[in-house]
This record gives sequence, C-alpha cells and structure tokens, in this order.
Amino acid sequence: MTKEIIIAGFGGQGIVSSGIILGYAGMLENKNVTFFPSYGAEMRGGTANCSVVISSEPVASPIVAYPDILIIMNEPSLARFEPMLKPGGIFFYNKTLIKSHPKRDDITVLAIEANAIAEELGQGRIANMVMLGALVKKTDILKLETLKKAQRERFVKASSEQLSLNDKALERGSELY
Amino acid sequence: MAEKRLMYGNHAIVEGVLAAGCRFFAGYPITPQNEIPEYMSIRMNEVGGVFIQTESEIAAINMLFGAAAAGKRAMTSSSSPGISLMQEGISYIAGADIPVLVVNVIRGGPGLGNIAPAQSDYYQATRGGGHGDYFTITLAPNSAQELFEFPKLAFELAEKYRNPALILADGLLGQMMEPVEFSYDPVDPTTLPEPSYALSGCQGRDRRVVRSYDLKPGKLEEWNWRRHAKYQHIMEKEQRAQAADCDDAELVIVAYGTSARVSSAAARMAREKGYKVGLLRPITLWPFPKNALAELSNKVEYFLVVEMNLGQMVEDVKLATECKNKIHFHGRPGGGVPTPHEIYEKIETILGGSS
Amino acid sequence: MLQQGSLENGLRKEELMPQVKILEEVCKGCGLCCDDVCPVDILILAPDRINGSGYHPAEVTDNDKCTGCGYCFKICPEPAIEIFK
Amino acid sequence: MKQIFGRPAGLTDVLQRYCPGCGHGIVHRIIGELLVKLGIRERAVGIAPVGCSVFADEYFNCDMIQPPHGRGPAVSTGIKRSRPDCIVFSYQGDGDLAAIGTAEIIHAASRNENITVIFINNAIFGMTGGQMAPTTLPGMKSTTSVQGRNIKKQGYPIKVCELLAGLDGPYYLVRTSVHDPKNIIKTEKALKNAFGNQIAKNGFSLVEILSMCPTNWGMTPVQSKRWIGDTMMKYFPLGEYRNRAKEEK
Repeated sequence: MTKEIIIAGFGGQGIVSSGIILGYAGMLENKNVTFFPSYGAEMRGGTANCSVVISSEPVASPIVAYPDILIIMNEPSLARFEPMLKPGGIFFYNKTLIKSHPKRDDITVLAIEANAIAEELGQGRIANMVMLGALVKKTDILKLETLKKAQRERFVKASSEQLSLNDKALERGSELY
Repeated sequence: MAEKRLMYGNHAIVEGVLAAGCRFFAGYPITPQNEIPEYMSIRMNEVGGVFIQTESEIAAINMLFGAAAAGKRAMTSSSSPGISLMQEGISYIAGADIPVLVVNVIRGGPGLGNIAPAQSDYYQATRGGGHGDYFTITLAPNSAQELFEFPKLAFELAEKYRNPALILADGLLGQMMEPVEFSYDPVDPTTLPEPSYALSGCQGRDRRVVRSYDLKPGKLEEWNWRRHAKYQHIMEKEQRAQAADCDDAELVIVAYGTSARVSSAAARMAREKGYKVGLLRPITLWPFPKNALAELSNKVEYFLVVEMNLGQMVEDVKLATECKNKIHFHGRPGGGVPTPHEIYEKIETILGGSS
Repeated sequence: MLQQGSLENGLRKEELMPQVKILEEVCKGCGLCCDDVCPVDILILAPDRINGSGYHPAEVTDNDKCTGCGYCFKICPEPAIEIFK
Repeated sequence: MKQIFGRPAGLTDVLQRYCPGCGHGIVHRIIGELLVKLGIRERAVGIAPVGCSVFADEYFNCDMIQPPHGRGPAVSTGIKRSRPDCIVFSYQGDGDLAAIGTAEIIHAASRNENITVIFINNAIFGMTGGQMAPTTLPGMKSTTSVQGRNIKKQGYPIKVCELLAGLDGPYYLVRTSVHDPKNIIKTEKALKNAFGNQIAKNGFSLVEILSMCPTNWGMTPVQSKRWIGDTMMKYFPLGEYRNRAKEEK
C-alpha cells in the first residue's frame, strides 16, 4: 500500500506543518514515509505545497507527480493541482476559502468548511488540522489517535491549550465522515 | 531499536557529522543546503564546537584546511557553485594529504543554474575537481538514514587514507524528511587520537610542516607516485555498491542517490510486467565499483544508466564493463528529476518484445 | 669558554670587549651593515676575497672600536653576524 | 665569552634563499627571536604564504603550514579556533594579503580573530618576477607597468593599515619598516606587541612592514633601504593605526 499526498495552499495556512504531522504519524505507525516541501524561490511567491508519501514499501521518490490524495487549501492551488490527481483519487478542498469547484468527474471530491469549523472552535489557523482529521477518517491511511500523538510530539513549544484545540480540530474533521 | 526521528536530510547530515565526533564547521549560505549551516549553528553551540559563517566558500575550505591540519575532524557543506569555489582549497588539501569532509548538496548547473536537485557534479567529484593529479573519496547516499551514517564513514575513510572525502547529496535528499534511526553511539571527539601530521605546537617533538609543494628536483614526482599507489589501493579496497535483483537480470539499471531511489520503483514496475530488471547502486562514486560492474557485464545484456545529468557516469560504466554490453542512458539535466514511469518506459523500449 | 668572565675573576679588560664574528659563508655581501649602520663605522665588504657563493663578505676593520650595539646584526637579513661579549 | 647577538633558536639552521639585501630575513630573525623570548615556540603554528616567503616553512623552527595564495587568515582561523592554545601567525606578502587575499584579511580583521599577521609590503611581486603589486607606488616601474604605475589605468595603491582601520574589529594595526636599525627596533617592539596581544587573547593584530626588494626594484641593497626612507615611507606613513591597548588605558 502506497499513498501519495500533496497538500497545497498559501503561506501561513500550516501547509508544511500538516505535511510533517502526517509524515511523523506515519513514522509512529512504523510505515515508510517521506515529506518533501517546495523550497527556494517558490516559497517567496506566497504559495506553499508539500508532498507526503506513506507506504508499506520503501519510498522511491519523495516527489509526487500523480498524487492519490490532494488537500487544497486555497483557490490558486485548486487550478494548479487538480489535473495531477490520479483517476479515482480523492480531492479534499477548503470550501470556506475556495469558490470554484473541481471540474473532473473521475475523482472523489470532498468539500470541507475547514476555516469555518476552525473559527467555530475559536482559531482560524487550525483549519489544517480539520483537514487532516477528515483525511484520516475518510481514507483510513492512519489512525486519528496517531495524528493526535504526532501533533503533541512535534509541537513541543505549543501550550497545552493549543494542543487540546488541535485535538478538537482533528476530531471535528474526522466527525465529518 | 535506537531512537528514530523524522528529519530533513540536511539536518540528518548535521546529526551524522556531530555523531562522528566532528566539532568544526565553516561554511557559506547557498540553497539547497542552507538548513545545514542553520542547524549546525545551533547544534555546534550546544555541543561546544566551532561554527563559522565565512565570507566565502574559499575561506570556508581554507578554514577546514587549518582545522584539519591541526588534527581535528572538520567539515563544510555547500552546493554546486560553492563547491566550484572550493576546488582550489580541496586541491591543496589533497596535495598536503589532509583528511576533511565536504558535503555537496548538488543543484542544477552550470553557472548559477537553479536550486532544483541535480547530479551534474559527478565529473567534478570523481575526477578530482581541481588542478593536479588527485582523487577525492566520494560517497553517494540515497536516504536521510545514509545522510546520517555516511559522515562517520567518510571521516574514517578520509583519515585512514589521509585524503579529502566528499558526500554527494542533492537538493531532493537534503530537503526531504524521512525517519532516521540514530543507529550508532556518537563518537566522543576527545577520544580521537592526535594524528601524526597534526599541527599543535612542537613541544616534546620535532616540528611538523603541512604543505603541498616541493621544488626539489624529482621530489614532487616521487610524492605523486606515492599518492598514486594510495589511490590504487583505495580503488582496490574501498569500492562499495548495493545490488538488487541482479542475479537473473537481463537489464541492470545503474544509478546512485536520488536516481537510484526512483529507479528502484521503475525496476519494481518492470518486474511486475515480467521484465528481468535489476538495480546496481554505486555507493562509492570514487572509487567506482567497477568490480561489481565487471562481474555483471559477463551475464547481463543491457545496462541502463540513470542520472540527473547528461550522462556523466556512463563513461565509468563503459570503462568498468569494457564496452562489452549495450549501454543505454536516461538522464534529466538542469534540475529535472526522473519519474519511475519514464524510466520504466525506457526499459520497455530497450527490452520491448524480449520478455 | 669564558662565561664567568668578569674583572673580579681576574680577566683582562680587553677580554670583555665585544667581539664581532662574520659568518663569511652565510654572508650574501648585501652591504646593508656597511652603510650608515655601524656607529663606529668598522664594517666593509671585503674587497680582496669572495666566499663560496660568490659574494664579497662583510669584514670588521677594527674590532677594538666595537661597542656591541648590535645594529649590524639587526639589519643583517641572514643573519651572518654574531656578537660575543 | 657569551653570544649576545646571533641566530635565534626560533629559526632553523637552513640558509635562507632570499636575495642579498631582502627584508624578509630581517623580519624572520625578529620573529625567530620572539618565538623564544616569549616562550611560544613550542605552541606556535606559522603560515607561510605563496610568494618569496613560501620557504618560510623551512625557516621558522616551529610547526608550519603552507596554504593557498591569500588564504592565510582563513587557515589561521581554522587552526586557532581548533586549538586556541596555539599561537598562530600568518606571514604574508603584498600580493598574497592585499590582492588575492583581500577578502580573507578583511574578514579575519573584522572578526577580531585572535591571530597575528605579519604583512611584508615591498610594493612588488617578488617570486613571480617583479610584477605590479596592489601596493606598487604611483609612477613606480614593474614588469607589468613598465612605464610606471599609471593611476588612471591601474588605480591607486592599497594602504592596508588605513583600510583595516576603517573596521571596528581589529585590535592592533601598525606600520613599521626595516630599512635602518632605529626602525628595526620599532618593528621588534611592534611584533612583540602583536604576539603579546594574541597571548593575552586580545584579538587581531597586524604589523605591516615596509621591506626591501632590491632585485625587483632594480636597485642595490643600499639604494633600496634608502628608497624606503626617502620615497616609500612618504606614501605609506609609519605608525600605529589602531591600538586598543592604549585606547583602553
């Protein structure tokens, strides 16, 4: 089993940290994982994306050309990444911030009010956690509990309030499916 | 099992260098290896080592020359254009028979190129790189785990042979995160013996001189011949390669570093389709693992060299196999990374109909 | 050796005079010491002989005048001058 | 009788290959004496540059290293940071320090690296055969400025002490000369200060020394020493350009 995931949005949406949490959780479940961020000049443009591969086999390339799963957090990323998704792939997108809709009919599209839910919990910037919660519940690639553990172990400087809030956001995301 | 951490390749190098007992780093920022000096500045501070951000790569390599001549494990990292600037220093260090470790996180070239991953510094790394007759021991890791483990190996080989050692990574290996197992106990630098050449003040012994020149007639020639013998010995004893599924293979892919990772997926796809494909991954690029290639050349019909350049290693494969076989090449220069699909297609073209 | 040389030890005064020794085979005959350096002007390049390297070495014309100031030694690049006292 | 002046134990017994009347030997002798007088010979590491004094690695009776052209301050930094107890001195000529090695010297000075730099300024490239140096005087002839250095085409000489004095970093900067005994004695004191600063961990010291190059100046040794006093010193004024020890008093 190999799942190739691309997460994309703009800087400040926690794109990179979501990717790392996902990769870290994969490691905690003893899977082979890679995380690969876009880097360099591309970082300056305001967009951010990263690739995560979670597999039972050794990971060949950490660069994902044809993802199984997309998590799209803003409008420009939708147009850019939609064509890359594998037929039959799963397309999660942040409906709060994205007005258009994916055009393809050979994929599963899941619109999530990530920012709205996050705001409801009291913090817009945990929209990424809502998405991750939805992702693991829908796809079963990892356990929700592992994600909770992962975020607690990675965000070493976060307050306990913040960690609890992250947990809640993960749960709310997972409750969508 | 030892502690496992999800780490950037560039951070794994730093931990590997520190675990190898190195406490001296000098370097200059350049993408895509900036995480090395950044993280190193924090870690060296924690372990009481030396971290210097230099005015140039030229200064960095020469600070290494000083630190290593003083008998300490010393390393620098850079990326392609910066490594070019270091070549003068590397030549002097090789000429003075001093061990240092240089990490090249290769980017696209020539010139300023781009910051995407590449393998286009293969010739530079395996042919010496600077002026004069010399070689540098060159290791090609392909995972964050090996980025952690190879610094220790590189220092050990460098010191054993009193020769500079290189680790060739690329932007992809440096920038990605993977689990890293801290697989060995860190070396305590205070337990490392003082080398015979170390400049430390001549108290209680004859004075020592570290230099790469000799103007006395015939002396430099003699010195070069001695070094030649050393290189011959290294070429005989230190070849390293990893073979997978080569025993029954009709076609063997030869690839290192990132290309080898991608190729392994292509080889898997080919096997699933019934093609007998193996993979030989050189771990030492110099010395080139020619014995393994020579052996395979007697039973394999096709070789496919996959590199992120215009085919620099093809020469070494041809030499090692004495051109007995059909040697194909698939490359992506200028920052391109091959995909398993395109490599598979190449395999299909070569073996098409033969399976 | 006269390390203990002193008037109290009964040595003659002349024996306490500085002695200039030119290492003739080391000297390159540059003449720096001979030009406006010696306060009592007792150094010249020997006009009548050359050393193994082909130079006219420096020569002391009248050691009795030497004050032991060491100027000749200080400006000698080799150094091919030694002074004893 | 006892030797009161003679070859110091800080120099080896090797006869130096410099031309007759060359200033390098005088400076070597002073350093050789200081290595012994200051009790630092057995913890000293010297840097021999590329240029005439490349052979200094045979002449100083202490550990020595020969780095690439101009990189002495970087190599010194590597040694000093690795072995802070060593006394590290970088001996450099004007091509080495003020042309190819400009970046390294400026940054070592700016870091106030705790090393001692001995900078021999003889206004010419010696080893390569008398080409124009960064310190060649306006109008001065060299094999690459046969009509005399033309400041319109070849620019002005670099005044290293003045240049480095523009930085906050360096602890001690001084220009001296070895063309007569009085100035040689001042040079001895300056070098003693420069090593003393390193021993006291004060930081970067540089002693720029105006020095004779009779061969490439096309002069006799005696003409050379007079030329320093009459001409070169006017362009490169002697004196202290930075002395933090005095400022701190």
